[in-house]
Formats: sequence, structure tokens, C-alpha cells
Amino acid sequence: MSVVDHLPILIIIIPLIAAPLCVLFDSAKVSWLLALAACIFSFIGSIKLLNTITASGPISYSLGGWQPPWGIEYRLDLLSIILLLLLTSIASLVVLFARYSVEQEISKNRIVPFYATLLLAIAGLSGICISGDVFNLFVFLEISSIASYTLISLGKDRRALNAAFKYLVMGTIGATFILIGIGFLYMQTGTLNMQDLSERLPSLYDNRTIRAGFAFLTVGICLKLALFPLHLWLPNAYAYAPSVVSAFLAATATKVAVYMLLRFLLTVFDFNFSLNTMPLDVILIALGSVAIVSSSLVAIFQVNLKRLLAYSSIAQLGYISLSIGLASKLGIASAIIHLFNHALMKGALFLALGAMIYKVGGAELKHCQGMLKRMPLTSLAIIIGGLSLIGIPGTAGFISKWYMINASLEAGLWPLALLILFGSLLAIIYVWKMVEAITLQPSTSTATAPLTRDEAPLTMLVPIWALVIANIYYGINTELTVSLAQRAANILVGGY
Amino acid sequence: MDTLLNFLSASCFLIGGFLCITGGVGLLRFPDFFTRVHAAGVTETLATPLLITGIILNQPDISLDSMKLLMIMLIVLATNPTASHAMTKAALHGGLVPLTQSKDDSGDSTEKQATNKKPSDNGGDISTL
Amino acid sequence: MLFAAVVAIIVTMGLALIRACLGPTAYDRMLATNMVGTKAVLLIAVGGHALGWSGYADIALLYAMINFISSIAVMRFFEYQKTLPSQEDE
Amino acid sequence: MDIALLAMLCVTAIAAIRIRDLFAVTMLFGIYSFLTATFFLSLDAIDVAFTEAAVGAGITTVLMLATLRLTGRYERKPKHNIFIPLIVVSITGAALVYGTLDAPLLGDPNAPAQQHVSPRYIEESPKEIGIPNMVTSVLASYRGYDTLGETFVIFCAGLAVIIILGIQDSGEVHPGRSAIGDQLVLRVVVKVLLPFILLFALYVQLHGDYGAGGGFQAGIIFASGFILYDLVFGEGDARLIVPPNFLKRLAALGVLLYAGVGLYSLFNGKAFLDYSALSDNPTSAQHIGIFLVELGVGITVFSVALTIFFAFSGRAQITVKTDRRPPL
Amino acid sequence: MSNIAGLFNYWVVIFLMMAGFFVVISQGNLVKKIIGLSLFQASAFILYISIGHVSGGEVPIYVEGSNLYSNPLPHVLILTAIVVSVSTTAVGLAIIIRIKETYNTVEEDEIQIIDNRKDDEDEPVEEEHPAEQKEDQS
Repeated sequence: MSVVDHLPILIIIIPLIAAPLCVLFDSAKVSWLLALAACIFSFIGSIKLLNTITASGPISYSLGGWQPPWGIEYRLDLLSIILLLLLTSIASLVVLFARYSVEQEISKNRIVPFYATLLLAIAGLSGICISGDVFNLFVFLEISSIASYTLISLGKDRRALNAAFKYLVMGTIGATFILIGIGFLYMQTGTLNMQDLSERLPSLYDNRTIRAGFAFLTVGICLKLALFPLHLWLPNAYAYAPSVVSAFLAATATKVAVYMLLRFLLTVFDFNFSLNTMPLDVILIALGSVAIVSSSLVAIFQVNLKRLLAYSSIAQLGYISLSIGLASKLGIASAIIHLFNHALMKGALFLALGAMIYKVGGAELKHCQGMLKRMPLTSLAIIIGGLSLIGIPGTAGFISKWYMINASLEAGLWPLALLILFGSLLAIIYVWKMVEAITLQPSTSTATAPLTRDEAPLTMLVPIWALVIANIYYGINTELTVSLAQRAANILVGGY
Repeated sequence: MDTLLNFLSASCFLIGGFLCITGGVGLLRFPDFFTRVHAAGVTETLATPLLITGIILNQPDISLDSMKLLMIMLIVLATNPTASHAMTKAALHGGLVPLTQSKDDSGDSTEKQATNKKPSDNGGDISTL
Repeated sequence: MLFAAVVAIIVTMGLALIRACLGPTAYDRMLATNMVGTKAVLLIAVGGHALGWSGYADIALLYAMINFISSIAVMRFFEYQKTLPSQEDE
Repeated sequence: MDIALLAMLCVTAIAAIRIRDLFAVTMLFGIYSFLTATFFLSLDAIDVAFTEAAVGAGITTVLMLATLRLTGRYERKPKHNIFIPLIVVSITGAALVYGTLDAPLLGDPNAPAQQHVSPRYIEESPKEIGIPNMVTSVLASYRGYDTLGETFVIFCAGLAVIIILGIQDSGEVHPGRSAIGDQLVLRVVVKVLLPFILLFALYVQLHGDYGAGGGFQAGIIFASGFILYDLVFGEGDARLIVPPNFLKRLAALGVLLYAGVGLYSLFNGKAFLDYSALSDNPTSAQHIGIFLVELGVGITVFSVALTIFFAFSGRAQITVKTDRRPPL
Repeated sequence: MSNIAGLFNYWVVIFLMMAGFFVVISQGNLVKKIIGLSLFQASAFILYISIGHVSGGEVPIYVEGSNLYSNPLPHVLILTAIVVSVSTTAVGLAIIIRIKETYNTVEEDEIQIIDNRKDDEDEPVEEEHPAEQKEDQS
């Protein structure tokens, strides 16, 4: 076996190992370099794996040399690799960005453990995406969760602590629900391996234990996913966390929860059971619609831009769950597309806000004065990100909205298509609020900040603009995302 | 020999079990903390070695388990009185006054303790501290 | 006889538990908690012997130690609130 | 016996809901852990009972108490409506009961969970792995990767506490006196007991192959020994023996040892954590692998548990200094 | 009847779980929430161990001549889950200590009040901007 055969484990284990190494070396600079190297390694590994998978189908890797279902299996299919690619690319960019931002926002003696924890969060989230074993998934979920609670609590504002605590309680309840769900599945099947489960479950769909297990898994994942009535932890957590953490979590954490939902609904259980036999499709559509409208409305009234974007995230998760609820291949494909695109735009926006906080000292509307003159590149990034959030043609956001509307029309649910458009309309309002503050405010003489040009350092601009360009690129060249997502959806709906 | 051992262990179990229950009843029924310490501490310290000796005697032969049980006995014998002692001292420092009057004296403290004896009346979660 | 001992221990545990729930002072609860712990040790020892569990002695040993540690911890963290100033003793 | 234990568990749980004195609730939590652990024993889960007792009644209770010292003892009467929580709880409970209606009965040897994957562990592990304790075999070998994840969870918790509370190094914290530390009897007993606790921890670490125990439990017990010392002899003393900064590195080393075993087999052309790379003889390879891995877990758990305790009690010290020094 | 006896154990465990869950969602004190969370998780562990129990089975440690053992797999899973649970509890308690230090309370509603007050204090500053914006537009 060559190193390439071990890539599935290496892309997880390298960030994991880098974390204790950071602690051992105990130097901020070394930690940053280690984190960056580990993330870039994982990113390159993921690209390589993507090529292998598109060429020759899913990869399975037995850990410890034990065959599944006795040992733990890593299993990579298209959906996993899309998520991994997303995660590792955003992680690399975020770590690149972190250098100065962290120095400013986090006290000196906490920088080393900060990078170590960030690495653990990255590795935990990637571990979820790649695992083919439900309990292993739970363990990695907990690594990433504990790391995220910690990262959020690092925020300067004391409300960050409260937010982290709320997140911890909700997240732990969610995790325990997932644990109970896994227990129920195990009770009736005797296995923890996903593939094995998917073979054994169809004969048990009438079993009440399995149904209860399904319900608990779904509710637990929805808690992590911040689906509408369970979203209360999210806005404050994103708003008060350090900006690097906000960017990373907003772009990835909920996406991984969506991945878990898809994985359980479509791989462990099957499409027909999850979305047709159980009334989940209606629930997802209903909750998604409420989430879109209510969160967008709330977002309009926010003055803190990070909080505004957090509410917008809840709305976007509403779009995703709505498209899953459509229960069609196109719906699921559009959910995957939106998942990818939304991560790109939220990553760009939160990073740009991070740069703004770095230079201006805050991310509220009042801080936007003079932004365009002062930090033209960052401002431009916020504007393009915002446009993508609305779904203007030419940006990535347009593609996902387009496919979602198509999917809802295909399902014959035109009111949903209208709802999506209405959501975009609301998005225009809150994005306009941001854009207006950035572009139109410098004219007032009350601006306290100097109007000289004072752009963020290069290590910040590169990640921001990488994501912005990705937004535009995937808005024009839809080949990669759409075809991959459709193939992934086909595989998911058709079974492994 | 076997009958003797069996008889011995059985009587150990019986006496130990009896002491156990007396300790429990005492803990529940005695009027204040210091008397309860007495009930719990004295009987437990005797019941534990009795019961464990009973097990050791009841085992077919002397094995590693017997040694471990002996260790348990020693540890409980060492820690239990120490803990009670420390607790009592802490309580005394903490301002808990031993109940020194008998009921015939019908002082204030007796009344207070009398209510303590029926804690269900006052919700059960009232601390005198 | 073993059975009688097990029953006696369980009954005592129950009584101590009631005391722990009722209070009334924190010290009563400490005492009762300690007693429940000791009774758990005995229950494992006697019950384990009666039911033929293997390796019960290790667990009973661990319980005895942990019980002591948590009793000390309770006192340590509790008394701090009251008696730090008075440091005369032995 | 089971029914008596379950009844006591219920009583404890209800009391924990009703009582407002958080000290009492914490003690009840300790009792609850003891009871659950005993119940685990009666369900034949000896390793789990071991861990639950050490963790629930030991570490968790100590941490909760340390927190309570800082946050105050009484909770206020909750103002909000309890009906909504009650409804949520009832629905969840109803769903769970619904789920158990088709469940296999307790102890049924023909239940699906007993039929599918586990027979292999039960039948083959004594031969394949060569150690009698199947739980250790599954934990450290078949599902060794889960345990690696678990070790990282612990490591992450250690980091989290360092980040959130900071560490006070030995230089900053001076040995403090505690009133119970002045009790001669206690000091003597603890001094005598301490070597036994540490010895017992080593025994648990090395005996995990044959009986209950293993790295995790041993680490916790080892740490409890130090915690006991620290509780009685005042803050600062134990820190001089094992400075927090050293502990931090030790934890990292423990995790690296575990992951290193995995990487070693990986670079020898085997799958990650495949112990057969360690030796030519398959069972002795498993032995070596499990020993190293358990050692890594033990080191990490010991240092993280102690770090967390130091961080908590160090906080308490600082607050006591600022709040309570004037009257002295 | 045998059904009830066989399922009774699960139901008691469910009751315990729900007791813990109730504490988490109904109580305002953060420490108590964490205690409730621990109770909830500890009870969920009993559920798992019950799944693995085999009546008449032995402790899963190989003994010569015995062939009926309890299922070791749930034990392993719960060992891991206990560790996860204690880690979460430790982090939660650490956050509580910091909350106490910064807010000087650990009651949820009081914290909420303090947070809201802070928002109110910020409000006047924020109010100016919409007004200015309107002027700009007009």
C-alpha cells in the first residue's frame, strides 16, 4: 500500500496530530504554520481523492485492518468528498486568514491552544463526513462540538460565553438524542456500520423501535443543524465568536449537520422510507418555509452585521431543508448545490467582516462609515458576497436558487417557488442595508475613522478574494458543482 | 471445618446485616446531626468488617479476591471514621450546635430540632445553615 | 444468609437515601451520601459474591476510594464558605 | 435487586429535581452515579461500572463542587412556566416508550443486537487478540479508532478548560491552607492511603487485559490520588510536583503516543492502527499494540483530569483571595 | 405479562432520562442545567447497557468453559460515551465559572436581562444611523 491508499485516513489524522504538536511546541507562529500545513495537506489530499472517486467510485478503508462491520470503516462517496473539499478548502483559507485576526482578538497565552482547538474542530468535522460507522460519527461529532463550544467562548464580548453555554446545552441534548437514536437502531439490527445498517433496515421499516430511532436521529441532527424552532443557539454563537471562528463555523458546521441529515435519511435509511413513508418531507418543507420568512425578517432589523448574517444563515438552512423536503432527485441535488455555494458566500462574507473588525474594531452598521474609501477591496468583497446571497445572476447564489425553484416547480409546488423568490426579496433588503452602509455613508462628515486608505493585510485579502472569486466562478461555470451534485444525488437516492 | 466456617460466616452476615439496618434506622430517626454521625459511624464501622469477613470465610479458598476484600476492609476501616470525624469537625466549625438538652427541658432548641425531625413538613430542603 | 445480608444492605441504602433527600442540614446529606457509598461497596462485595460476578472486588475497592475522595471534596469545598477564618485545630 | 436499585434511582432523580440546594443536588448526583454503576454491575457491564463510578461519583462531582463554591449554593425559584418543558418531556418520553414497544425484551439472548456483530467479538477475540477481556479487545483493537477519537475528545476538553479558565502555574499559586487540611487525623490517613491509590491505579492500568480496567480508568484513579492530596494539603502543593505546564505537554504526548502507534503501522504498509505491524506474532502484536495504546490513553486522561482540576480549583483560589481576604 | 416484565426496565430508564431532560429544559440555574444534562446522559447509558444484557450471561471476560456472555459492544460504546459526557460537563462548568465572573450570576433569566439591557444601551447609538440614512437618501 502506498501513501495514496492511506489518504482517507491521512486527511483526518494529520490535522488531529497537528493539534498536540502545537501544544508541544508552544509557539504561536509554529502553531499557525502547523495548522496551515495540515489544512493544505488535507485539501490537496481531498482533491486527489475527488479524482479517484469520480474515476472509480466509492473508496472504503478499514481502520485497524478489521473488516467492517466488526471494525470501523471509512467510506468515501461523492457527497463525502464534496463536503471534505469544502471543509478543507475553507479551513485552509480561514487558517491563512487567522494569523493577524487572532493576534488581535485573542489574548496572547491562548493563541496556541486556540490553533490546536481549531485543528481539532476541523478534523472532527472532516471525520464526520468520511466515517462509515454511526458511532464513530458520534465520536467525531463530539470532538468538533466541544472544540466549537470552546472556540465560540473565546469571543471578546461576554455574551459569547452565554452563547457558548447555550450552544453547549443544545448541542449536547442533540448529541444525546443522536446517541439514543443510534441505540435504537443498534437494538434492532446489531450493527453500527452504515452500509450494513442500510442492508438490514429495509425489512424492519415497520418496526416501532426503528421508527422511534429515526425520529430521535432526525431531531438530534436538526438541533445541530439549527432548523427553525431549534435555532435559538445560532445567532448569538455566530455573532459573538471571534471572527475567524464565525467564518469557519458559519461556512462549515451547519453544512456538516446537513450532510449528516442526508447521510442518515438517504444512506442509512432509504429515500422512500425517510421522505415518503415518514411524514418528514412535509415537516421539512413547513419548517424550512417558516425559517426562510421569519429569519429573513429578523435579519432585516439587525444592526450587528455578524448577527444579521447569522440570521441569514438560518434562512439559508431553511432553503436547504426545504429542498430536501421536496423529496426528488433535483431537490436533493439543489440542496447539495446550495450547501456548497452558501458555504462559499458565508465564508467570504464573514471573513470580510473579520477583516473589517480587524481594521475598524467592530462589525455594526456604525462601523461601516467610510468603508468603501478605507478598505475598498474588503468592501467590494462584502458587496459581491451580498449579491451572491441574494442570488443575482452571475453569482453562485443564483445557480442554487435557480435549481431550487426548478425543483419546486418540478414537484408541482409553485407556491414554494414564489416563497423562494420572496425570500430573495427579503435578502435584497438586508443586503442592501449592508451595502448602503458601506457605500453611501462616507459622505457624512461625522465619520470618526480616518478616511485614508487602510486595507487589511495580504494574508486576509487572499482568502477573502479566493472565496469571492469562487463565488463568481461557480456562478458562471456551473459544470463542476452541478454535475457533481447531481451525480451525488443520484447515488444517494438510488442507494449506495 | 466446613460447617464451622459456614456457621461463622452466616453469623457474620446476620450480625452485619442487623447492624447495617440499625445504622440506617438511626441515621433516619435520630434527632440531630451529631447523634446521626454516631449511628452511622459506629454501626458502619462494625458492620463492614463483619460482612466482609463473612464473605472471606464463605469463599472456598483463599485467593487474590480475598486479599482484595481484605484491602477493602482496611480502606473502609481507615476512611470511614476519618470521614465522620472530619465531617463532625466541619459541622462544629460550620456553626451546627449539638443538641444537648433532652426533650424534658423543652427549650427553644428542642422545638427547633423537633421540626427538624419531621422535615417533610417544611419541604425537606431547608438547611439550618 | 447471604440473601438476608443483601436485603439488609439494600434497606439501609434506602434509609440513607431518604436521609440524603430530606436533609435537613448539608452535613446530614454528606453523612448520608457517605453512607450510601459505603453501602454500595458492601452491596457489590456481598452481592457480587452471592451472584458469582467475576472481578467485583476491584470495583468495590475503587468505590471505597472514590467514596472517600468525594466525601473529602464535599467537605473541602463546602466548609470554605464558612470556616476559613477559624484555623485553630489540633 | 435490580428493582430496588431502579427504585432508588427514581427517588434520587425526583429529589434532584425538587431540591433547590445545589450542594445537596450535587451529592445526590454522586449517589446517582454510584447507583447507576451498581446497576451496570448487575447487568454484567463491569468495565462501564468501573468507569462510571470513577467518573461520575469522582471527577464530575468534584468539579461540580468546585464550581458551586464559586457560583453560590442556592438556586432561585424558577419563574418560568413549567408546562412547556413538561409537554416537551412528555412527548419525548412517549416517543421513547413507543420505541420500546417493539424492542426485544431485556436479557433476550436472541435479540438482534446479540446475533449480528457481537458473536464474532465473543467467539474470536480470545483467539485473535489473545486477551480474555473482550471489552478491552473491542475497545483497543476492533474499534480502536473510536478510542483514539475518545482520547482526542479528552485532549480537547483539556485544551478547552485551559482556554476558558487559563492555567495557573506553580509560581503564581502559593500553597494555601484549608481548614480540613488542619486536621491531623485526615492528613495522616491520606498520607497512608495515597500510595495505595497510586498503586491501585497502576494495577488497573496493567490489569485491563484480564479484568475490569484499562488506561482510562487508571488515568482517572491516578489523577484522583493527586486530587485527594491537593484537597487535603491545600492548593499549590500538588502543583509543585506536577506543574500544569508540564501536564499540558504530557497530555499531548499521550495523544501522540496513541496516534503514533497508528502512524507506525501505516508507514509499515498496514492499515492505520493495524497492530499486526508491531510484531510478527499476531497475538503478541495485539498485546504490544493494546499496551501502548492504553498507556497513551492513561497518560492523557491523567494529565487532562488533573489539569482540569487545577484550573477549577485555581479559579476558586483566586476568587477567594479577592473576595475573602479582607476579613482575615 | 412477560412483556411488561421485560420492558419495565426500559420504561424506568426512560423515566430517568426524562427526569434529567426536564431538569435541563425547565431550570434556570446553569449549574443545575449541567447536572440535569449529566443525569440525562447517564440514564441514556443505562439504556445502552440494557440492550447488551443477556440473562444468564457472564461478564464479557473470557473464562474457560463458558460460552454465554453479555454483549461487549454496548459496553465499549458507553465507555466512550461516558468520556465524552464528562468532557462536555467539564467544559460546561468551566464556561459557567466564567459566566459567574463576568455576569455575577448564574441564573438564566438574570443573564438575559443583563444582555438585553446592554442591547438597550447600545440602541440610542444605533438609532442615529437610520435617521442619517434617510436624510442621505432624501
